[in-house]
Amino acid sequence: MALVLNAEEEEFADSVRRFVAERSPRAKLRELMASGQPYHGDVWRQMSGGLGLSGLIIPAEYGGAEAGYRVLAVALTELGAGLVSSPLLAGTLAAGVLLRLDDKDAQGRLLPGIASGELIATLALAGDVTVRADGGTLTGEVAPVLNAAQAGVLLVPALAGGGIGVYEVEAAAAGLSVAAAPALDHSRSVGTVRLDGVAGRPLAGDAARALGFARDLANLALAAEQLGAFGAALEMTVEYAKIRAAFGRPIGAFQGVKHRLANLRTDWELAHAALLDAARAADERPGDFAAAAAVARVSVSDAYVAAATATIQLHGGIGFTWEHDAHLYYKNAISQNALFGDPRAQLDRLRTLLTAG
Amino acid sequence: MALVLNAEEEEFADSVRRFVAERSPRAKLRELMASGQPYHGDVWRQMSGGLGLSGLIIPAEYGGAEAGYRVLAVALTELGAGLVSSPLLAGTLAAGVLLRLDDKDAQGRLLPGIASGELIATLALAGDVTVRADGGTLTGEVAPVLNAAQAGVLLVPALAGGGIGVYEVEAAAAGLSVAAAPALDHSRSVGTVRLDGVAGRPLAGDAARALGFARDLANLALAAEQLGAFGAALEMTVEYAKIRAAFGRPIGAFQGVKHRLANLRTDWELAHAALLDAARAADERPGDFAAAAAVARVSVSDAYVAAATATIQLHGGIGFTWEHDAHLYYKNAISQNALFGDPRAQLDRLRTLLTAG
Amino acid sequence: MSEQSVTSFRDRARSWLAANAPRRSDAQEPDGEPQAAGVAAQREFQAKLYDAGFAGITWPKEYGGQGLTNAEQIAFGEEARGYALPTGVFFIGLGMPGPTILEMGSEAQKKRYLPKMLRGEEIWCQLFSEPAAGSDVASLTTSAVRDGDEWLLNGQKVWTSGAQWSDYGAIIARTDPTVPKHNGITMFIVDMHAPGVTVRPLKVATGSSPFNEVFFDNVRLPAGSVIGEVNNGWAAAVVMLRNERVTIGTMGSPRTSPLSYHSLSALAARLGTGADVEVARRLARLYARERSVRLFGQLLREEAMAGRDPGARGSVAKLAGAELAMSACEVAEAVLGQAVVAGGAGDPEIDAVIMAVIGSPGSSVAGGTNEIQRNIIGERVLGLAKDPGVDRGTPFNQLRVGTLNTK
Amino acid sequence: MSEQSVTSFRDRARSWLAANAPRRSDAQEPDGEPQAAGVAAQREFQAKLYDAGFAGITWPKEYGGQGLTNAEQIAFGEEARGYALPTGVFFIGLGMPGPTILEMGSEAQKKRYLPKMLRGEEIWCQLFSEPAAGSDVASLTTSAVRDGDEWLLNGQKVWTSGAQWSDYGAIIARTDPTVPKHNGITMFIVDMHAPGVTVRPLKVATGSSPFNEVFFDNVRLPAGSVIGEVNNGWAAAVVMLRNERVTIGTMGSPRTSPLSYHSLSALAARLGTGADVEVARRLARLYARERSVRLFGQLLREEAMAGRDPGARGSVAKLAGAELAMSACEVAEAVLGQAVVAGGAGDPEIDAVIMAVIGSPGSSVAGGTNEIQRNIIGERVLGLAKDPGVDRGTPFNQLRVGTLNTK
Repeated sequence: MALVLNAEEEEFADSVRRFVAERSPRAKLRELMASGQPYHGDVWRQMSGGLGLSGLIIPAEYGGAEAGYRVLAVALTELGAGLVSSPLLAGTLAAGVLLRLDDKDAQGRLLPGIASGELIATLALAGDVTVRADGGTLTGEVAPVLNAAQAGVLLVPALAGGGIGVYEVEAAAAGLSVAAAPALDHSRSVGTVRLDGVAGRPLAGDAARALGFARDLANLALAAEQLGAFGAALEMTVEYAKIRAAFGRPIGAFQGVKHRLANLRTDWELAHAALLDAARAADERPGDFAAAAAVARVSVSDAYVAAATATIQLHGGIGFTWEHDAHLYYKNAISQNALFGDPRAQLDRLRTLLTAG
Repeated sequence: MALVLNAEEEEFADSVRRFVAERSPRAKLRELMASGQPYHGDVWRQMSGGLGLSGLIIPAEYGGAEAGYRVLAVALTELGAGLVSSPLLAGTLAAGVLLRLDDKDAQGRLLPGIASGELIATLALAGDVTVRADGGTLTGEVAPVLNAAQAGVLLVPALAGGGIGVYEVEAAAAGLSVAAAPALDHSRSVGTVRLDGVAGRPLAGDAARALGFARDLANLALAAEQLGAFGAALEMTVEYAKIRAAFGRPIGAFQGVKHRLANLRTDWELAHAALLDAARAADERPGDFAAAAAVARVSVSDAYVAAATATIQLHGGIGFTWEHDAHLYYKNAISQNALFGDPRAQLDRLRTLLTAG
Repeated sequence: MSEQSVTSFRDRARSWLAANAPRRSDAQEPDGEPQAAGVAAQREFQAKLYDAGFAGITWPKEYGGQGLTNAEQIAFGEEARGYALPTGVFFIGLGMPGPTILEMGSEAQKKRYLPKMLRGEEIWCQLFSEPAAGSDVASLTTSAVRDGDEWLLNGQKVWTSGAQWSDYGAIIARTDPTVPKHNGITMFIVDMHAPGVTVRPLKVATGSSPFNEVFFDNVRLPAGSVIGEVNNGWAAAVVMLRNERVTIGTMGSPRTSPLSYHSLSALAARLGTGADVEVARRLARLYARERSVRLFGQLLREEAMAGRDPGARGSVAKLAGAELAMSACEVAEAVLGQAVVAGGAGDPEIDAVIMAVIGSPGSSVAGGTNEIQRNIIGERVLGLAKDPGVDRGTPFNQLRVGTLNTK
Repeated sequence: MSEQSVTSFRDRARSWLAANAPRRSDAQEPDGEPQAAGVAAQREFQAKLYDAGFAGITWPKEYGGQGLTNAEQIAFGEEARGYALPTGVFFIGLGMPGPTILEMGSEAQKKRYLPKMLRGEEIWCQLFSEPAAGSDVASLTTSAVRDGDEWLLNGQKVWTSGAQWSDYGAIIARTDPTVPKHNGITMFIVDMHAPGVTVRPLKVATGSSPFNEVFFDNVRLPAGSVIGEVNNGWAAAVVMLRNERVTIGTMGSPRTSPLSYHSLSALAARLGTGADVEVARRLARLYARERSVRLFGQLLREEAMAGRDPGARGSVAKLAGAELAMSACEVAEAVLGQAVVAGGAGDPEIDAVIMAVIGSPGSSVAGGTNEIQRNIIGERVLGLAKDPGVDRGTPFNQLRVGTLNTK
């Protein structure tokens, strides 16, 4: 039941934080923006192979670290703080679905590659499922899909008859086309997936349940990334408020600035507590996980947008320049907010959970 | 098209303001609260007979001042500022409905009494119409109804067959019962009207159109009262922020207080402009009146609640005492917000108007 | 401490509570203070609690406590969560004056007052707030003037909870007006039954009187009344205020509070207003906010248990709690819809919600305004520069205070 | 003025505009500044406007104006509302430096500069903002040092609109750093083509470069460049800043702005996101807010026409406009839904909305932050006490400025 991180978790957080500072500082993101690459291959190899982040929730039998969701949340918080671009979220969601399905064959075939980072996998889920499966072939369009253009395998939810299924689709499959989009968030790579009679392998297991879990996992993972980025944007602003002077005083001495930052810190503390709770619930209280993850996501989403807005505004003119990192956080905040269900959708979902519970 | 008040309107505003200060200061409201009376009969006689406020929108042929809606808005703003308790709004809405119906007989019978203030009339409208008219008798319940317990005549909208009608009901009619409610707003008198086979006289004319106008008129009238009260609550707070010291300074010197008051003043200015526009629209642009009145109401409602909340909070402990007038405004703000359609209902209505227009 | 001893303490608490304490009911709890009629019963219950070894769990044995650790205290709190312990009148004494006397009081004070406090024999209140001081607590004007070994107390306090049934109070008064405001304040113990003490109920916006004004007219404080040192009372007051903030902030609102998600969603279902999508979302957001505030309180407690000082983050809890209450008011207004106009009209559930809405803006000020909390968070949590206060170096008697010196 | 002459002026304007000016289209207007390619065309149009007697309507005839009254000016504005006059590059010059030279400039300056400004022969910019000054405009560090009758200008300005095609600029520079900051500032005319002036486009968060940085490296200002008096430039700057605020605040966002109710409700209908009740209500609220901001602007203009000085209430308009833009951003996010993630992905309408959302927090700072406006409203509209500034009496060279003196 404890919310506070234990010593091991703290240590792990430190190691990820060091990794971000040393191997993937924000200057790396500027390189990606200039080159048009979705992420740095070497950074990804270090994250996955070196730190093992790609296999945190994957059982040891498939080559994963089997470290659990609390540790995953810790890692994503640090990566989010650094706006590290990688296919980790895509692969984690794909792994989450595979783990909740009941397809030993697919698990054995895909999880080891996801765990090692060699296989880029993604889950083609966005809003309501509209792809149709007809006699084993899939037709429809899904957007936005994380790392769609880099994925070697896509897990595609599709409607078949009266029910829903999850299908494994190879990137090279005939009839599949992927169009990369100019993601608003420079640290995110997304694309549109079009399926025109694509052969998909149906995966065994309760697809509705697995996809429900994927949405909860997306909430947890995004909340972690958002909380990390929220904290980083806020810290950047607080530090600036200490050194920037106006009217003969550091601007942080003015209540107009001080109180706004205090409000944001308060929001951050609440969102932080909610995230810790959701991560614990994933490991320890599965029945409460959906509600806890929705609470974490709802607690952080709009507050992070407000924080990123403040980061631009309280930096004054300089916060509006391309060279300053404030806009990276602002774009990230707005984009994160819309992924896998915006705040309104999350509240609708939470309300349903509460009324049912 | 001019929004600014002309000299005549300014002068009229001054005279109503003086009337409130001299004849119905807030001490009078304290008397009502102690006595349980809904309003002061003498104040009402001076308002109606002396100042002619009860007949502002009533044509001269029925004994009214025929002064129009701009002047009505000016008067209600000042009365709202002083939290003056009276049956003016009830009678004005009843008059508005009568004027938009096409029943010369009823107009001739009722309007002179309303104009002189001798007849207390009210409109039994609250939310959707649910009273049913069956063979000339009315059955149902309406709440809250303004000055229900004091009204000599009630105009009751009711469903008859597929349509809607407005019925004139005498206070003494058999089967009619009125229960006064302990209104949250100490300056308002409301009650529940129950009709159990009450004989009602159907009024000729387009009832749906007349009731639509009544809702717009309610928006205009309430927006005016709210704006006046908003201004008074804000002014009270600003004055206090000038004379109350903390940490060696007037509290208004602190940005935490100063900026909150500046935001409220900004909201007030916008709501004020919107009210001026709505009042002009009522007189000059009937096709735009519904939207203009909804904009005025939406602009003032929540902002006034925020202002009244600030009035309590920025007065510190003293603003929470029964003796201080802050709570009178807060209760008024919350109650006004819910009368004749809360902000959500207003926004729904406005959206419909905009989409249709 | 051994883990085993905590477990056995917990077991003992569980069975004692089951046998002796009333369960928390799901029904609406009465708002505000216990009625005088209940005070005797509360004294009795506190005595039973004491006899069973559950009063003053972490206080030293020589002053009537149990001499145990935070672990036992938390274990008891967890076990007691499902019970409505009738000990409200002791809440302030045991939470604020008690620990302060324990830390700063003389040996004689500790021996004289603490055991009786724990046994429920004497009820305490805290006398800090003044009409002219408000948020700027340190600008208080109640004065204590030395008269031989004794002191003569004059002035007025306000917003004093429980003054009407208190036997003693911890009061701060100005003992040197010629030095800057923080340096001339002393904390005293005052006998609330002494001649010259007048307690008057204070009627608030809701129409009820949950607080008091207390007047001191030449009240004689005997020798030995000073807590800590003369003119060093502000340090003690700061500790008390900080405790108060953490307490207010982390209490959370019970499920049964009229402004809780639980209550409001039930009311929305009954009134039909919850069918509106936006109202339903606001309720869900209220749930999320309520839960996150509660979780943050839990996190602070866990950190405290792990030996980390929550420090100024208690102000985060206090601010979050006050803002939760205000946002709950907005949700309540949406849920009530037109029902708010008629002021409840006899429906007790609606009445309770309306009274809570009316009370919230005022209550949010108690324990320090939001502005004060934001200053504390900005300066002590975020490390932002302080406001260049003009009042820190100025002798108190040259300072603008309240609304007195401005006309 | 007679009412008749205004009517005939209005009639003349109406027919001239109908014959010569392009109508405002309902299509998306290009965001930001006119392209350099359009500058020549704008010069041409301004000359036609001048020849027809519609430039400098209220300016004196001896400086190229029409010598008419506010009534004619307003009549022209009303008639021009339906047209998109291609005169954007003259907006700043005619709105700010022009009136200032008119009021405070020397006779020689008025004769030399104003007619050419009105005829579209010379484009002007305004050089106030500096990187280290920000909201505290008066803490500028660009310096002008006397050299005989001339001055030597050094420093950097930023956020300068139109610097790239400007012929002249009105610049404020520090001419005495040993006195308090407001007292050592002078306003000059600077030739933007002079040696030592470097204009660099400044790339902002949206990826575009609507502003410039301007560097001054030993730029020689000839005798007669001072506007008004030496060391009295702050007074002129305040007038200019106030005009700017009223201008920004009362412009309103055109129907065709990507963040207007009009644009967003059309987009919501197309994307289907407007079917959500809450989104629909937010759109309606946006409409109400937009309309009330526009009405307040109208009220201010009416009052000005009636001879009442809007004074500090221009800050109300500025603040309301900035907050309108930020609330429109929130509505836009709700309307866009998932579409925001893919950054427009080639849909020009969505692209325009996203760019507007990205640009809004930064744009809201232009013309003074919301905090500055709130201070002005609090102090000059409501009459609240001023912040006890530490910077008013201190010589500028002993003051903390920007982030320079803090390391």
